[in-house]
Amino acid sequence: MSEFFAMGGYGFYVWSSMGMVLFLMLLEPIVLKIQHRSLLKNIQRQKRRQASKH
Amino acid sequence: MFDSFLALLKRDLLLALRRRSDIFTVLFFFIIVVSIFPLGISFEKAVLQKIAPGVVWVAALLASTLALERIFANDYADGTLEQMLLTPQPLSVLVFAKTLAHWLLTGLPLVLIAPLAGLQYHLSASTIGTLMLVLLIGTPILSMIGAIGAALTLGLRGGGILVSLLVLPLYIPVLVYGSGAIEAAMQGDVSLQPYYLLLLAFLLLALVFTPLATAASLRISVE
Amino acid sequence: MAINWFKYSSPSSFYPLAGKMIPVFMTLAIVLIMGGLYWGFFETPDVLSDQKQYYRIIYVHVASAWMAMWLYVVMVAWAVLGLIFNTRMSYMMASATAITGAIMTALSLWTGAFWGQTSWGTWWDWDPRMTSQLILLFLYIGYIALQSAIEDNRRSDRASAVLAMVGLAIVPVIYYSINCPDPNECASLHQESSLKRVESNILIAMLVVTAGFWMYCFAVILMRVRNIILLRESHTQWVERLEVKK
Amino acid sequence: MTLSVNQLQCSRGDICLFEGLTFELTAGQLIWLEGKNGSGKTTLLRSLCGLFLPDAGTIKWKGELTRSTEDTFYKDLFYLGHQNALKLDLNPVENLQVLSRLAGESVSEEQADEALSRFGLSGYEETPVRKLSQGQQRRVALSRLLLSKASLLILDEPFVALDAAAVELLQSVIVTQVEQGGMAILTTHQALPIPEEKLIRVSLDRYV
Repeated sequence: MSEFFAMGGYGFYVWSSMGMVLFLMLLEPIVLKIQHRSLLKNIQRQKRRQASKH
Repeated sequence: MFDSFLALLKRDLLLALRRRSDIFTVLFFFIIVVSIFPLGISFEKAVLQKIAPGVVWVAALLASTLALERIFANDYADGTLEQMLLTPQPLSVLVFAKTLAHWLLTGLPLVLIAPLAGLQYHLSASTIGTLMLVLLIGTPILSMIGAIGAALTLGLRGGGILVSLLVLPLYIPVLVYGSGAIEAAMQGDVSLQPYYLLLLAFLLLALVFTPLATAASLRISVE
Repeated sequence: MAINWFKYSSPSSFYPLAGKMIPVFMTLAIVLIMGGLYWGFFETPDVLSDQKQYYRIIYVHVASAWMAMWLYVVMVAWAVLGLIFNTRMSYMMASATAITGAIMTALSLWTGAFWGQTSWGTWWDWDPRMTSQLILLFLYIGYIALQSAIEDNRRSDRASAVLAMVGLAIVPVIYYSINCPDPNECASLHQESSLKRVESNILIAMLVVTAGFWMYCFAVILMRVRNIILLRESHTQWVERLEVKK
Repeated sequence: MTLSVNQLQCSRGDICLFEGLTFELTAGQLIWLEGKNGSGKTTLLRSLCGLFLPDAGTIKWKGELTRSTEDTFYKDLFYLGHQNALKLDLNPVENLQVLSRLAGESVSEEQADEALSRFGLSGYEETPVRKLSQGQQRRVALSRLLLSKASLLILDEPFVALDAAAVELLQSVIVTQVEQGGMAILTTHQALPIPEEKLIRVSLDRYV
């Protein structure tokens, strides 16, 4: 298994490229999910505030 | 249609004469940028000749983006731009008049002052001639493409920096072939004809398409 | 049956549809990328002509580079649709695409730098393809900067649509000027693309990974467009009826 | 010669200002546009001029869509918004000549002097507009009205920052325009001395 990670001595280069790809392709959906949830929460809070106003 | 084109052109030139300092700010900016490079790099003749084409063109690019905001900003602020949109003449003709006036006030002076930069960088007389001719063809393209950016960022705070962010990538072909032409001229044995043909092709394309894009951008921004 | 495209052009009907499509695209993306990488790492020879093990970077490098270019064209397509039909949905799709396109360009530059270090020994040499990716990144940044500088959605949509179209019109000229800076002895414009001389297994892996990237981009863009819809339509009734769970 | 507006809908940002707005204006009539602040009066006037793209609805001038026949529509249109559309570095005569040249008409210096003097600006023809007061600048902008051959006037709050004499004069100009078969649409809080049958009141408050 370890020679797999060594990647013929170029492990650092291969895994930092793959790593960045993995990192960004996980980060983007997570950030969007968080944004989505906070937007919905704002809308609910706005709805409650309007409901209480009437 | 032609007389309103002339009227607008004359009006802009008249306005510029009444506020003469505006013309010189761009000119001095160009000269200063060209002059500080040797201080940063080196004074040797060989080095200066090597970097001259790139430096002069980058300075022309920066000077042009610096002055772009001025094309429509004043008219937008005092409401004359709206009246220009409401004229029977096609808007692209009036936009071309304004861009031409802007080029006469910022692009052309660069061409006239280029020999000064040429001497600073020990360029030969023929190279300076090529430099002026290439700048003469290139700077109108910068003004025309830049006018699109100016129209898009009309009335935005921090619009000046934003314009250069938008248009500098679009200037790259002019930069590549503009400085390439001067390098070729310095080598002497290389024919300059392909460079001139390419730059003139860009000029014609810009003449045909940019006024339409600028007019559309103005209608969007003035809304 | 004539698909009524305009039925989905209204945000309220597109929002739930996008919600259902995101998990589908995301799982497809994961399956394709994992499958492609597995194939690329284990079913291929250790050495590709002179390049040793590190050639495996090209799977993600080529995939992200293609996505970067394709997403710009997709973005301009949405922008043009928006200008023609004046449908808000198209503009939202365009601005949702921009950020993913910028990320893909950054990825292709990052992986390209590592690829360059292994095969040419420098992190960055002004190779025409890498330079065009860099300029593509500047175009994306210009688009995003203009979008965020204008508060009024109407104007920012249409202004950035015009900018994207002007950008697309000038991109081929930029590409030409970088590939052939000296027109006297202009290098053959179409350097033989790396596809032809590549061994079939590697080619399969690369295409599968690219397909995976396509699915990933769809999923992420749809997620972002749902956020934009919520942001812009927060005052409408149908948004208020949404429960928090979905 | 009619201006017909049909089911017009405009929105600013994502908020709908008005929808389903329909009215018609024929020769010799004046529309008094009312509505509280922010109800979209200026937006309506600007969309009539073609400066603002409405979401839906059609605007027709002499039976033609204004969007497609801009060159003929703009020959007959005179629009004055909140801004005076004057260059501060030019003097009033130069301003008037440039603006009329842009509108496709040419105005001699005498005509410009005469229009300026009717608006009480004789003696200021050569001073740069920058040196004039706010009220005087407004009167220079309004003096364009006398020089324009437009049959449709669209004025946004024309009486703002005017003294009694100027208001008086502007009212008479508008009245003569309407009587000579022209048309006008304006927003104002001033009473207008227009006979009832020539006056159409359009209020934006009930269109939301």
